[in-house]
Amino acid sequence: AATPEDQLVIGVSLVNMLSLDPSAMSGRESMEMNSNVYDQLVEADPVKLGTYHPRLAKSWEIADDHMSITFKLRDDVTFNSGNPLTAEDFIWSFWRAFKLGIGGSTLRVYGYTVENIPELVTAPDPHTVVIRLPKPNDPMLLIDAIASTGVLMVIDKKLALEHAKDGDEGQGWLTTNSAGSGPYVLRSWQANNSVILERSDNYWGEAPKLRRIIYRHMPESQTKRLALQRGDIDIGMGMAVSDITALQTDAKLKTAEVRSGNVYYLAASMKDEKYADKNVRLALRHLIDYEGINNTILPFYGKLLQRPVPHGLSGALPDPMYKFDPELAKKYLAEAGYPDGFSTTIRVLAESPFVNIATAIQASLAQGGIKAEILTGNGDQVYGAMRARDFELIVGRGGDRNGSNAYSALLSLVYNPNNADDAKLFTLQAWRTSFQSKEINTLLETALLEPDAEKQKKMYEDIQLLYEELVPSLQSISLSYSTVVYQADLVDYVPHPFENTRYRDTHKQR
Amino acid sequence: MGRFFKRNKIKRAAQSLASVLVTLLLLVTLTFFLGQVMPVDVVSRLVGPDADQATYQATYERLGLDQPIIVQFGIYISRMLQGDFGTALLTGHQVLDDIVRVFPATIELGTLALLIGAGIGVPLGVLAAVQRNRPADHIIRVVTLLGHSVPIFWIGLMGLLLFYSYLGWVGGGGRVEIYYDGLVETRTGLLLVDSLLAGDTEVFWSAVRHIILPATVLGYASMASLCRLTRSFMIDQLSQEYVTAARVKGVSEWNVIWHHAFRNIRVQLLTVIALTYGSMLEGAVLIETIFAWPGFGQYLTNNLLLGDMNAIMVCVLLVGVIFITLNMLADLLYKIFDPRTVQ
Amino acid sequence: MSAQASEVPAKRKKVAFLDREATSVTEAFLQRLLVGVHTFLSNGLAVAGLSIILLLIAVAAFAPWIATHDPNLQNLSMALKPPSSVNWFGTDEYGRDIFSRIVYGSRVTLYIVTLVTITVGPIGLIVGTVSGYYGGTVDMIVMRITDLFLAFPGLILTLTFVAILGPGLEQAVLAIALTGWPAIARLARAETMTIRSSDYIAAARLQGASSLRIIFGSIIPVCMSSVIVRLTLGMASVILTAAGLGFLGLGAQPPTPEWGAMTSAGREYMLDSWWLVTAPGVAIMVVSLAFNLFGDGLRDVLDPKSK
Amino acid sequence: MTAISVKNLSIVFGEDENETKVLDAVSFDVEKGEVFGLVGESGSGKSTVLRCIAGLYTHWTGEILIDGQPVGAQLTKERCRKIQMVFQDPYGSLHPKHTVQTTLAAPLRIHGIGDSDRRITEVLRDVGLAPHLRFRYPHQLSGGQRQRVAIARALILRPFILLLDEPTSALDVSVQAEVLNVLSDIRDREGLTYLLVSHDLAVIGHMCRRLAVMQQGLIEEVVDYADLSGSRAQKAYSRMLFDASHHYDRSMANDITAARQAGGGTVHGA
Amino acid sequence: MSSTPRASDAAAVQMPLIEARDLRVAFQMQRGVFQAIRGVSFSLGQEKLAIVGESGSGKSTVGRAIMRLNPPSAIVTAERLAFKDVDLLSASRKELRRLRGRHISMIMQDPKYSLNPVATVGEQIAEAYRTHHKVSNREARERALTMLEAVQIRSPKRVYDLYPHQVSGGMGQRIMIAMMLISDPEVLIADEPTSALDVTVRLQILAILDDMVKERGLGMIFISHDLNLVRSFCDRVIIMYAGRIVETVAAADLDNVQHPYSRGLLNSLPRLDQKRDRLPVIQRDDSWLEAV
Ligand SMILES: Nc1ncnc2c1ncn2[C@@H]1O[C@H](COP(=O)(O)OP(=O)(O)OP(=O)(O)O)[C@@H](O)[C@H]1O
Ligand SMILES: Nc1ncnc2c1ncn2[C@@H]1O[C@H](COP(=O)(O)OP(=O)(O)OP(=O)(O)O)[C@@H](O)[C@H]1O
Ligand SMILES: [Mg+2]
Ligand SMILES: [Mg+2]
Repeated sequence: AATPEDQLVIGVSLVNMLSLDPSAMSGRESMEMNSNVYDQLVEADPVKLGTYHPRLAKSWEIADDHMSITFKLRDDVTFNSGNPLTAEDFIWSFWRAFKLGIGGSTLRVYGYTVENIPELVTAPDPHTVVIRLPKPNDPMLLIDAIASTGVLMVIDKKLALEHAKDGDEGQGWLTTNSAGSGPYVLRSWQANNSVILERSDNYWGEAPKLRRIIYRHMPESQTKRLALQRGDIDIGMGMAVSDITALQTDAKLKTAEVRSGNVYYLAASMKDEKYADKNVRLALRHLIDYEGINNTILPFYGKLLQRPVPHGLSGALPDPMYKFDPELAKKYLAEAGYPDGFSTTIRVLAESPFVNIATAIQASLAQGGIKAEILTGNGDQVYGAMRARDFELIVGRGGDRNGSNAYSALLSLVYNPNNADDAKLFTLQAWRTSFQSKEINTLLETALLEPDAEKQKKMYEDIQLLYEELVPSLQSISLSYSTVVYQADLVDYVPHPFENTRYRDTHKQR
Repeated sequence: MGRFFKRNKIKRAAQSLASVLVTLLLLVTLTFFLGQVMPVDVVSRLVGPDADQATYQATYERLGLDQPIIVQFGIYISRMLQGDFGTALLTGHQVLDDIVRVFPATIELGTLALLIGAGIGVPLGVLAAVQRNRPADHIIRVVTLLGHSVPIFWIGLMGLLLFYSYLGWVGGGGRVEIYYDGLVETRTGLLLVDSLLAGDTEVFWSAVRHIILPATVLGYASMASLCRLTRSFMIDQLSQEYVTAARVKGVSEWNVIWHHAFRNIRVQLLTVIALTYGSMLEGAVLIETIFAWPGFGQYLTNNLLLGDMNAIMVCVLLVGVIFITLNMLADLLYKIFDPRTVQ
Repeated sequence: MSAQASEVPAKRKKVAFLDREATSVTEAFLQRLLVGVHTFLSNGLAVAGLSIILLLIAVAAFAPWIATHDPNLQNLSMALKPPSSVNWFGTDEYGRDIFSRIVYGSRVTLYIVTLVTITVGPIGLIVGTVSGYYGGTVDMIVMRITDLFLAFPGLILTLTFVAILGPGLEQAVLAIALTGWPAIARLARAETMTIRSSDYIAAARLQGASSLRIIFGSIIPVCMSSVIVRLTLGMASVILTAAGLGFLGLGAQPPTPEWGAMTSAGREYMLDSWWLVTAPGVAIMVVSLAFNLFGDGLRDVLDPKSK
Repeated sequence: MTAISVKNLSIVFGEDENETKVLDAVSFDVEKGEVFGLVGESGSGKSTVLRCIAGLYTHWTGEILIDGQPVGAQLTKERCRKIQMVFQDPYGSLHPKHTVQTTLAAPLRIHGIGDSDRRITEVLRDVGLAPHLRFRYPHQLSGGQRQRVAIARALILRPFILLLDEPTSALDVSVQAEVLNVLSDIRDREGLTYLLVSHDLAVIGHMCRRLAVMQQGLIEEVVDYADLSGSRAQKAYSRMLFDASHHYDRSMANDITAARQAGGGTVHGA
Repeated sequence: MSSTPRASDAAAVQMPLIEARDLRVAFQMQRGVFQAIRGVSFSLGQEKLAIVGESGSGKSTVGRAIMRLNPPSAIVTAERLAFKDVDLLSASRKELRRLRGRHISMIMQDPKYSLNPVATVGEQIAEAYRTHHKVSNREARERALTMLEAVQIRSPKRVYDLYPHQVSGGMGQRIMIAMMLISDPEVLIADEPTSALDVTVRLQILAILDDMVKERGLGMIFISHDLNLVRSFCDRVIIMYAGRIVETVAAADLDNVQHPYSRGLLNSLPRLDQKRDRLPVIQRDDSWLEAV
């Protein structure tokens, strides 16, 4: 049974959907939904990375000292409630995200706090916003953050405060209601069942063609597959490799692969005596079957990547093409004093494809003489151990989620200013794996502030080569992609790498 | 004498009520403290794995997790006694609202499954007992055991593949075609009933098409145990002297089986069925996952894995109340239907 | 004992031994055992069940000789190959030989089954008999606790248990045991309550036997048979529950070739590569069928009620 | 010398609305070496009296003296060695999974008595059981043989009082004769005291000189058997019991029915 | 097998109600076949015929063979086994059901186990009637009440609605009798109907049975092992041993039986009137197993 022409049905697992409040949300699904309910100042191009389009902001200007950005807002925008959208709403939303104490990690790193926002973010007039940087930084990174993080979506201050309770800034109400200016409004959210977005009658722009967008909770990939084949859903997200493969032959369906900035990696803790030895890390590097993992386990979900900066970004280098080579690895192990290998543990999420990668690595490690026991667990157990820096090996996924620039990627993977346990630099994978190179730190700090793009690019490349040579504790295997399968009759459907997919132009052609 | 009798009745009722309350309290306490040792970290769920320490700490305090456990427990209990079951930590929804929605979905599925399971399993069990150790018995054993020993998701997916994908006889995931969702007013929460009450036959048939397969699969799984229990109960009864006595009277075999022997196992069977029903609440998780059924089993399991204690507590309490209610109901059934317990 | 029986002996040799008068407790026991075995053996289906179980044990014991491949050897280029003369049951998503994994998996299955039996059986038996024998307050308290365990969602217990001990097969199985004993305890208790008032227990008490002696010497041996029968009949669900836990990542850890984990891992590929789920699924089914048939046969031998 | 002296023995079962007084101030004495009979219709409390004396019930009130010594409610090892009991149903009083040997050896082990092999051989001979039956399970024995095993079990601790609760009512006439003979022989040899319950007056008559007639938890009277058979019993009830045991007689049946109808219904409630 | 003539039919008076010739019953056992009845012949007229013998001699098996109620493992053969002119061995299931209860009935030993615990006693009696007569529930109820009265139950209306566990043993046995006689059968098999009862109650039950036989003129097979009772209650006595009849005598001549087994049975009974030091025990003889 085909879905109605003016409704879009999306099959997706809503298990990890936590909140629909833009300031509190985390997770891909909420991000996508809110991208259709709320507006941002600027939007990132879904295809051309590093390109930003005006949205609420007609234009923007970076100050010469690179210490502030001035946005000129449109003056014709109203919220769906009818309230006009002004600079005040943006500033309040910005502040609110920090007030509620959730989200906003990136902006925190840039130096914003709930205290300094009122003085750093100002509105000279109702349609102008000036954002100053708390400390020297690359202003493009801030623009990127505005486009890609939900916390800077603009909330209808008046409406939200009408529903505020006990100083929660309307959070309770916003969990199941929306106060945005986007083309859709949140009609209902039933945990573990569905989220329904309804076309707004008060939308300031051109009315979208689809009347409703329905996210239906379908945890089981094969159920989604059958539903896609029967036309009961229009889009299937998060499907298993085998199901996507099978659907490739169906002419009624199309597939879109969307890249992200996360990498699949094998990480070792350098606090562990074994992995503190460079030779052991070298052995690890050659005990991964990169090709097999990418071709068999990760088609549709990963593409080979052996360096920290994703391909296609300015500053990226071609892969060094490490190969699975047990003999070489054994040599390194022998040099390290482990001619007969050793025993270790691999922590990994009990989910596909993580377990699958871990199992593959377990087998390849065994060929080098390393006997690894797999310990599966949920996110808290696996990444909790990593945050506590108490593990041996971990197979995981991480990095800069959006992957829109080389700096963020390097920051999250190679930078570690303080290698002490109590520094608690959770966001830095290098800290988590106890990897520290003063030289890299300095290089990265300098590169960030380098105004010359060419020079900056060269510096990013140098960092990577140096990193390579030091043999890092984290070996990336693959750049993470997500793949959606959708009905061929969908027009103007462009999945967005930042989970910012917008449906305002999407429609069906039957 | 009469007054004495009554006072005893009241005393007994009070006693059983007290013991129920104690069990529930124990249940809540146990859950709460088990929650403390459970390896799930709600805060990191909320803030995401890459959050920094400050964010983490802020959320930690916002949830009141920095208080001593005893204080947290006290606060929780006192709120609960006031009828405030709180909001789910992670989704911010009112837990009670969620339960009111997911619970009827499972009740609807479970009830139909049980009707199917018992409706087929019990007669098969009787047949197996009558035909004990003859081919029919063996065939029934194998067929029902299949339902017991084949992974339920296998049957579920194969059912979907055949009846939904190839034949198109039944609906796919969910309780109803999604675009019908929310079209009928929720009165009982049971979609089949609500749609009929609203007179919306289109929604009703859509709901029927969606429930029939998962209910059958779930029913098949419970059929095995019901069938085997019926069989062994019946075998016990058929060897009783009163069965011979009935035959002596010239009563037909059909009546001997159904009016005499079966009548004696009715209550026993109802007890078993009641308990099977109770275990379906939780046991339906896999079926609910495969059929994207927004039910209680999935809700409980998800919240468990996410570590949302507020939601878990209410679920556990609900399961406890249901289990105890079913138990008491079974006792009551004995009292009403088994003349041997009548004073 | 009147001697009018004109029995036509079916098997002369066996009858000869069985008709001989026992001259020691052991011999008497042996004779009884033989009669039981004979009853059991004359039940064709039960024998079939037993044969499968024996086969399972044999396969487990000789796994290295039976398996055609290393069960954990991956070959990603050989992934998801259908059954062939090389890979009899095909290969899984890592290119491992499913037949060999099933062969080695029989060890895990046996291990689970044994572990559950030796934990659930004794705990349930002792709790049930003690509570049934003493009655009164002891009984009330114990039954409240069993109720609590029965009313408690098993998954929570399992999660907690795994939290304390870490993930792994043993922990999962112990968690199953933890949720499994109340049922056995109830069974044992019900039976104890009927036995408790029997004359032979009264006689034992009159001889000055202590409660402990009565419970262990007189009551448990009687309850044992129905508990054993119940345990064997429940094997199938134990195997499946273990599989379900594996599904949540709480059971056997990879690459252990546990059948349940194999079915749930293979689930993803089920629609295209039917052999992934079918082969271990059939194995589970055959073994649980075997345990059921065996249990039914045992019931005929051990359980006087069904005779 | 009295072996057993029971004074005002009362016992109540059940609680609240189910409460029933099963024994109501029962008193009687049994002389040493005597076979004392206890008769009465079903449910009159005969078995209950025996169980109280044996120590199987602990919540009775009144007084029980064994061998002149008052005994408490609790079952002590000492008491076990003085009094033993044989139960009515030979099919239910032997442990189904214990051989004769195991059954007989257990009490010896409990009381730390050695030399069990000889003791068992002896006691088996005393009750007339062939030695080859020693390793059999109860289900391999006939009813009469089982009852002998039960008697042997009661005798193995060498008590001097034996409580017999309808020891032959589940047995065939021909087997009954054998068992009664065994009991007589043992008593002659060992000088035991028997308290014999039966509702078969012929059996009581065969074994006892004196007997107590019970009805609904009360002792109607204690009479000599000779008086009872000579129609010299005090109570009409005792006489009726005796007459009814005699043979079938239409007019007697009518009398009983008439007496019953005068005396109240036969419908038992709960 | 068209119609079964009633006992009152003058032409059929000479015809025995039950005739058994060379009846044999064997049980299929685990290890071979066990011959329980090995060639029993007798006939029953309108009389009280007793079958006595020790436990396991096959008394009940004979009774059940007539009702054709042996378990499936039993192999029943006979030269002739007939109710009047109906051959019981070749009768169809349907025919047997018509006979059971309507023409041949059986009272079982223990009312406690022979009444359905979850149906009222009245219902069970009425059912027996309704099984064979197309009548309204009301009429069946009336019938049952009359029958309860006939077995001397004083307030039938009240008893009708009682459940088996609410009635005493004696009353239960009367209810059994009412249930088995409500269809006015011609043959009644009573399998130790009084052995679970007290002596006084036993007398009453026997009196009721006696009246029924006298009033309705039915033939009764009375299975028992109590020789004293049989002597005063029955007309003729069959003594069985090991699946065979060793002797058939008139009840009055019971004291003059010849066979050593019969004598043994008689002697081993304790007597109310005479005191003996030892009770004689039956000394079995292998030759008894052979045909007499
Ligand atoms: N444990 C008990 N709980 C409640 N009532 C009991 C218990 N034991 C015996 N009674 C009741 O006490 C009464 C006397 O029982 P008892 O067994 O002593 O009778 P009896 O004279 O031995 O009868 P019978 O001849 O049938 O053996 C009966 O009404 C019985 O129901
Ligand atoms: N269903 C059966 N299967 C096997 N053997 C049986 C079966 N029924 C009876 N028998 C055997 O047949 C023989 C006669 O049994 P039956 O019940 O007729 O004896 P009975 O004379 O009625 O004895 P009792 O006085 O103990 O009731 C016994 O040896 C018995 O073991
Ligand atoms: Mg008694
Ligand atoms: Mg009999």
